[in-house]
Amino acid sequence: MFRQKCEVLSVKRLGAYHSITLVAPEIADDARPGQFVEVAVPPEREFLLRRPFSIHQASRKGGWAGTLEIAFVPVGPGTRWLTDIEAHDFLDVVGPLGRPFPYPTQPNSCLLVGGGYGAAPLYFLAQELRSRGKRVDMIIGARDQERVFKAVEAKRLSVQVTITTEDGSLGERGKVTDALPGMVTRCDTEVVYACGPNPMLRAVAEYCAEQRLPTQVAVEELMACGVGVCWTCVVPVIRRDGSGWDYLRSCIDGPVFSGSRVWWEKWLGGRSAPIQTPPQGFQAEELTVGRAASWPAG
Amino acid sequence: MFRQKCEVLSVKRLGAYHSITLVAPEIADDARPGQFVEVAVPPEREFLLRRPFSIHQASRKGGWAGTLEIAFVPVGPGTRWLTDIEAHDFLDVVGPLGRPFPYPTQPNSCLLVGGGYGAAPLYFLAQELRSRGKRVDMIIGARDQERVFKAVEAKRLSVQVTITTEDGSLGERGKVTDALPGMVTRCDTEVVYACGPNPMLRAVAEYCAEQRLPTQVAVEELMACGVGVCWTCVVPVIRRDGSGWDYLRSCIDGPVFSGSRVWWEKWLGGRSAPIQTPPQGFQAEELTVGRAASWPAG
Amino acid sequence: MAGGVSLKTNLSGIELATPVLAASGTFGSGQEMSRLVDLRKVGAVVTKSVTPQPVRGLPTPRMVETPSGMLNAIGLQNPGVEGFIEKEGPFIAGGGVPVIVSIAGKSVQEFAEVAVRVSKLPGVAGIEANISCPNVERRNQVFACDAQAAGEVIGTVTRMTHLPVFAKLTADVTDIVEVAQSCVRAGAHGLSLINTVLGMAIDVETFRPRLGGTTGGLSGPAIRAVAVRCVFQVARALPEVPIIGIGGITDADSAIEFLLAGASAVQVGTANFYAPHSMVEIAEGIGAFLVRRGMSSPMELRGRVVTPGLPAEPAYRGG
Amino acid sequence: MAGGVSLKTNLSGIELATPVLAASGTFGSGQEMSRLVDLRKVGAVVTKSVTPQPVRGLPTPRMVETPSGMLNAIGLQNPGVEGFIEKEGPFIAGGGVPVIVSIAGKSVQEFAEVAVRVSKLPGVAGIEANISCPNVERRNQVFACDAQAAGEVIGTVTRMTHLPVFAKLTADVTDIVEVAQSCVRAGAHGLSLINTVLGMAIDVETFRPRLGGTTGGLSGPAIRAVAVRCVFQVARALPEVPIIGIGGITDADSAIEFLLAGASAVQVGTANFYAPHSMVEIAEGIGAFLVRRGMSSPMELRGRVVTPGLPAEPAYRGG
Ligand SMILES: Cc1cc2nc3c(=O)[nH]c(=O)nc-3n(C[C@H](O)[C@H](O)[C@H](O)COP(=O)(O)OP(=O)(O)OC[C@H]3O[C@@H](n4cnc5c(N)ncnc54)[C@H](O)[C@@H]3O)c2cc1C
Ligand SMILES: Cc1cc2nc3c(=O)[nH]c(=O)nc-3n(C[C@H](O)[C@H](O)[C@H](O)COP(=O)(O)OP(=O)(O)OC[C@H]3O[C@@H](n4cnc5c(N)ncnc54)[C@H](O)[C@@H]3O)c2cc1C
Ligand SMILES: Cc1cc2nc3c(=O)[nH]c(=O)nc-3n(C[C@H](O)[C@H](O)[C@H](O)COP(=O)(O)O)c2cc1C
Ligand SMILES: Cc1cc2nc3c(=O)[nH]c(=O)nc-3n(C[C@H](O)[C@H](O)[C@H](O)COP(=O)(O)O)c2cc1C
Ligand code: FES
Ligand code: FES
Repeated sequence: MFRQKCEVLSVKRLGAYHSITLVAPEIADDARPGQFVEVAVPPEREFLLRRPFSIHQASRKGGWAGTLEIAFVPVGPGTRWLTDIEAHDFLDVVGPLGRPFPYPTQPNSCLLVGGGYGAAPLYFLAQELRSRGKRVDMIIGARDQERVFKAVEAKRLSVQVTITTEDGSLGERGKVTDALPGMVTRCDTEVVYACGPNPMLRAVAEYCAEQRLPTQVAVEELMACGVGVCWTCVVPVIRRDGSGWDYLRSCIDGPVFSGSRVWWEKWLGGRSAPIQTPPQGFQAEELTVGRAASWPAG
Repeated sequence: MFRQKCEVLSVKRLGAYHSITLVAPEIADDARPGQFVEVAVPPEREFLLRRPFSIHQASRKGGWAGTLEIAFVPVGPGTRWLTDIEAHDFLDVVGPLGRPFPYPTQPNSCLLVGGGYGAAPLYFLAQELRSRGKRVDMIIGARDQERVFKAVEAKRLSVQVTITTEDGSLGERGKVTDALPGMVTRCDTEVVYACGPNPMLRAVAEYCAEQRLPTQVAVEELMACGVGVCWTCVVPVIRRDGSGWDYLRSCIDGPVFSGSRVWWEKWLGGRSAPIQTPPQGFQAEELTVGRAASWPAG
Repeated sequence: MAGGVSLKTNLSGIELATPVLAASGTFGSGQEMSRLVDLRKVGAVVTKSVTPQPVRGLPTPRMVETPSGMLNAIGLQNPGVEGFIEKEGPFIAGGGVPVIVSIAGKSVQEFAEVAVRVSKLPGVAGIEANISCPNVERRNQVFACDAQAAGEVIGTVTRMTHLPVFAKLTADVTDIVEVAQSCVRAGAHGLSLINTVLGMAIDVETFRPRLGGTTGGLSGPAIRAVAVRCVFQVARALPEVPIIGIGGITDADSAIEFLLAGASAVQVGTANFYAPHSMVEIAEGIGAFLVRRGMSSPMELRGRVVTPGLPAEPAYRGG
Repeated sequence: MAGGVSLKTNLSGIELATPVLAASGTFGSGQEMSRLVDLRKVGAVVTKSVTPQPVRGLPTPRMVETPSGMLNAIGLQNPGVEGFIEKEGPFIAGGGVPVIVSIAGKSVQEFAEVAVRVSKLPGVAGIEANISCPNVERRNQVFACDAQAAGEVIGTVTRMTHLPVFAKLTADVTDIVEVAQSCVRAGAHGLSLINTVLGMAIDVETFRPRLGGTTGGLSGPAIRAVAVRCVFQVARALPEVPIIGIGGITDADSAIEFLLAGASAVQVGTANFYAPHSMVEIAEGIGAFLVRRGMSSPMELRGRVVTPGLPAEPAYRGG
């Protein structure tokens, strides 16, 4: 974990997205897919807290060595302010933070599912998986074409790709979860990685539990500190030994969790279909991704 | 009084000063020397209140018709933010506000004394006085050369000019008040107008009271509203009938007051030399500037 | 207004065009501001607090900016009730906008005096008792910091007038519900929550307080969360009593927060200083919100906050 | 440090390298943050509050940003004193930075339990009693909202330990001086002022509170003026008692404000989240200020605020 004043190398627009590439050698060097950075906002603003962003790309070698890329859609004051950032400005960045996506040990066929900006960390993950000889397939979805993040990149990195938009403006009309069963069958998927809106993660996790497919999901909770000291970012997670559950900090025990161990009903409310995850004495039979289970708590 | 979204026509640097010229037809049309405007700061800042600035220039006719100019030195968040303003940006401005400098009715020889940015409104005043056939002389002072505001303009507009700087980097070394007695004699001054730091105004007013010279001073107090409703901007002023004193609002009863009626000791503390201004039953023998006394309260 | 929406609000019998009022001490009586604001679009104006005798007020500096707020220490400067009537009487009688007169005093008797005098003034729509001021008869303890003293003032004032009386409370108490209940038992027709929060700032160069009055009242968005909490607590305890929510309201969303918490109307204070148009914009914004939500009146929002996990309060302040 | 200036501070017997401490619940015990902050430059770390048994805490959302501040409702999540000792014991014993353990409980008995257990832990420099939490034995009234209950807790804790005990108070009371006096009479070695201010925010789209706990604690620059006022009031009444000023401190100037108001040291909370380096910068800034003013120790600033016109307090909240 480092804090660096990072020079902005370049800024890009991709559909509804803005992307910022930073010169951040130390952070880039340690960064792994699924981790995030916390970007400080300027002084004299009425909002104070850093804004967390997934690491979209981190280049250790080649022309872009020591750079880091984040992508976002302006939704509020922090992200709006970021859209005014230009090359050669400096950003105060802390990272890399959080538990990254675990890689499967045995050979695996990996399906990566991304919704909205949740697709951002998946390309980084796809590269790492391929470099380990894994098969990578992808489902990338969003509300509309504008919000589909880097469809072309998805095609480049994966064997099979499905794009979904809710308004049908690109790919299949519907949600990523509609495309999930078909892809799982077509691709003989053995493990699913997902990042996107929490309700989407829940649907993916619940489907995979049903199919007895291991999942790793990158969740999102409001974060005040990003480094494990404020306890605002917690998610209810079932203990591995089934002795109960705990609120784990998504900033250090996550944001990546095993989908089968997040207690979705407790966290997001409503009823969990098809499987319930009762709080006490429930044997959370974890569907492990190789050595995934050997990762730090969570 | 108007509230206008004003386009910025141009911005300038003059020594330590920044100046902003605004397109503000209605405000410019009503503006008179000594009045000020309140400029709104942007949203999402931790500071909220408008910033008051004297009207440096207001052009009703000619090529600059309908424009308004303010000048300032960056001293804090608001003025620092203003230094980033560029042509074609828009500012939210309320004005013209406050009681302007009264003009003498009988022929008069007028000495204008400005300290720091306090010189800003005096050139506007000098033009108006000259157009009424008055003699204008000026003393313009500041800490150093950088902070002497528009020395050249002073020379252009007045018969005699003295420039003073505390470090002697321009004109005479010292304060404007050091140059005051000499100028008053040389110019047969009949009335003194002053704008600048409050302690300077006090020294000028006290000297003029001694010399039985009418003075009009533009004071400065912290202002929350600028339009007379918050009562934060008050100055202790002796009643004309001498029956006592009141806290008058410098945003509407001022900022221009008769120097002999401000109770300096009460306001700025310390002892008033040479003349004391006792609170009760003191006959405030006002030294009137022609019809000045017939101006609104204060 | 569009979609059959009406912003008309009845506040303890006072008919208002909108539920957005001007807070005491931040809008005069409306005369000065009428040059910047269309008063027909303002729910009502609560005047600067008036006392029996003229009050000169505290020495300057009287304000200092703080993060997302400001401190003020005016010291209730006002011309006294006679001077007030002389200056503002004609305007109030003119009826351009409903005017609620804020009254203050150093003793129960002083409140009574002003209440009587003000009640005779044509056109006055109501009285707001600013009981957040020191009580000389009780070691300068603020009336609103003592449920009993607060009740005494309100009881006397309501007996002295035919006008609806609103008790304006401070959040600087251990239990605001207790003070609110005492005021309502004493006959208050409504409650105005909240007044400024006592604060202080020090100039590190001069070592002097930044206010001539040493301490002062904190206002603006900085206190909004405190004010919403107070409205919520009091509305839960006294669901029948009309509440005017006050504190850091700057836009329609922040006003709606107060309505959801239990307020029937809101007052805008500090925002008037830098955004004189904000009351009008807030009212329009509430209207647009109602249209979007298919509602027809602001009253439909009152106290609608959904709180499953109650009572969580008094909550864990300490994290 | 330059110009013979030393930031060394003795806080009720605890030797600190600087008068700038980390506030409870905002810095862990220092382990996590040691990767971002040079702990040798931190005065001390006050731990997250510890209770006898593990506490799971409140449902999310646990925080929401407000203008110049934030609301939090964590619900005192912590592993319980045994879990705490297991996790943090070795680090505390390591002595890299003085650690003051914040303790909390639902009853006087619970405070006593934790105090006893913590006192046996090697390396602990002191105890801060977070009495701003609900007292199950008194209808969940917060201990610090009741002078007597506050005194009971502090009296018991001080009897149970050899360590210096700081009582952490809330500003949400009618008379903070009364609570402070009761704690000091009960044996508190110092006072920590202030904890967060109770607040609430509502989501206007969902009509739900923005916090899982409904209400929560307001922190950050928004509450600074309130905190400075509390320190000022208590320091005037109890000039001998060491006070730790807390609330919205973000830079050297805001820290110095608290020292001038009467604090001997300060704690930084919310600022650690977005500016982990701020405690170090604040300490350096205080040093630079002392050099500039020809002073040699922060203690020279303590309570130096110049207040001619006193007592103006209780001031005119209502303008
Ligand atoms: C681990 C992590 C990784 C993230 N990665 C990305 C990314 O790669 N790209 C991207 O665009 N965004 C990402 N986000 C979300 C991003 O941090 C927020 O959108 C951003 O903080 C919003 O700040 P703002 O000031 O623009 O808007 P705000 O006004 O702060 O928020 C706008 C809206 O978004 C909601 N919101 C803000 N933060 C969060 C959050 N953390 N979780 C859920 N809702 C939130 C607010 O409640 C509000 O409704 C990530 C969040 C987390 C926790
Ligand atoms: C009627 C009037 C006319 C003015 N005309 C000009 C002008 O033509 N050019 C110019 O540069 N400035 C002028 N000022 C002063 C100007 O308004 C302040 O400098 C400005 O508001 C500072 O804002 P800020 O955010 O940059 O700094 P802040 O942080 O707000 O203030 C910086 C420092 O200046 C002090 N200060 C701020 N406002 C005032 C004030 N009104 N009176 C005394 N001290 C203050 C603060 O206490 C602080 O110490 C005028 C003020 C008034 C009342
Ligand atoms: C997320 C969070 C958690 C906190 N947890 C505790 C706690 O466990 N015990 C405690 O006494 N205070 C706790 N506090 C209060 C702080 O210690 C401090 O008193 C308060 O935040 C004001 O200081 P600040 O404005 O610098 O943040 C917490 C504050 C925050 C923001
Ligand atoms: C400069 C100023 C003067 C005020 N004067 C009064 C007053 O005379 N009587 C009163 O009851 N409240 C007075 N108030 C308090 C406001 O009416 C309001 O309760 C408070 O400012 C909170 O609202 P806000 O955050 O929208 O400003 C005053 C507030 C300010 C800022
Ligand atoms: S964000 Fe602070 S603990 Fe996770
Ligand atoms: S600034 Fe508000 S009355 Fe003068």
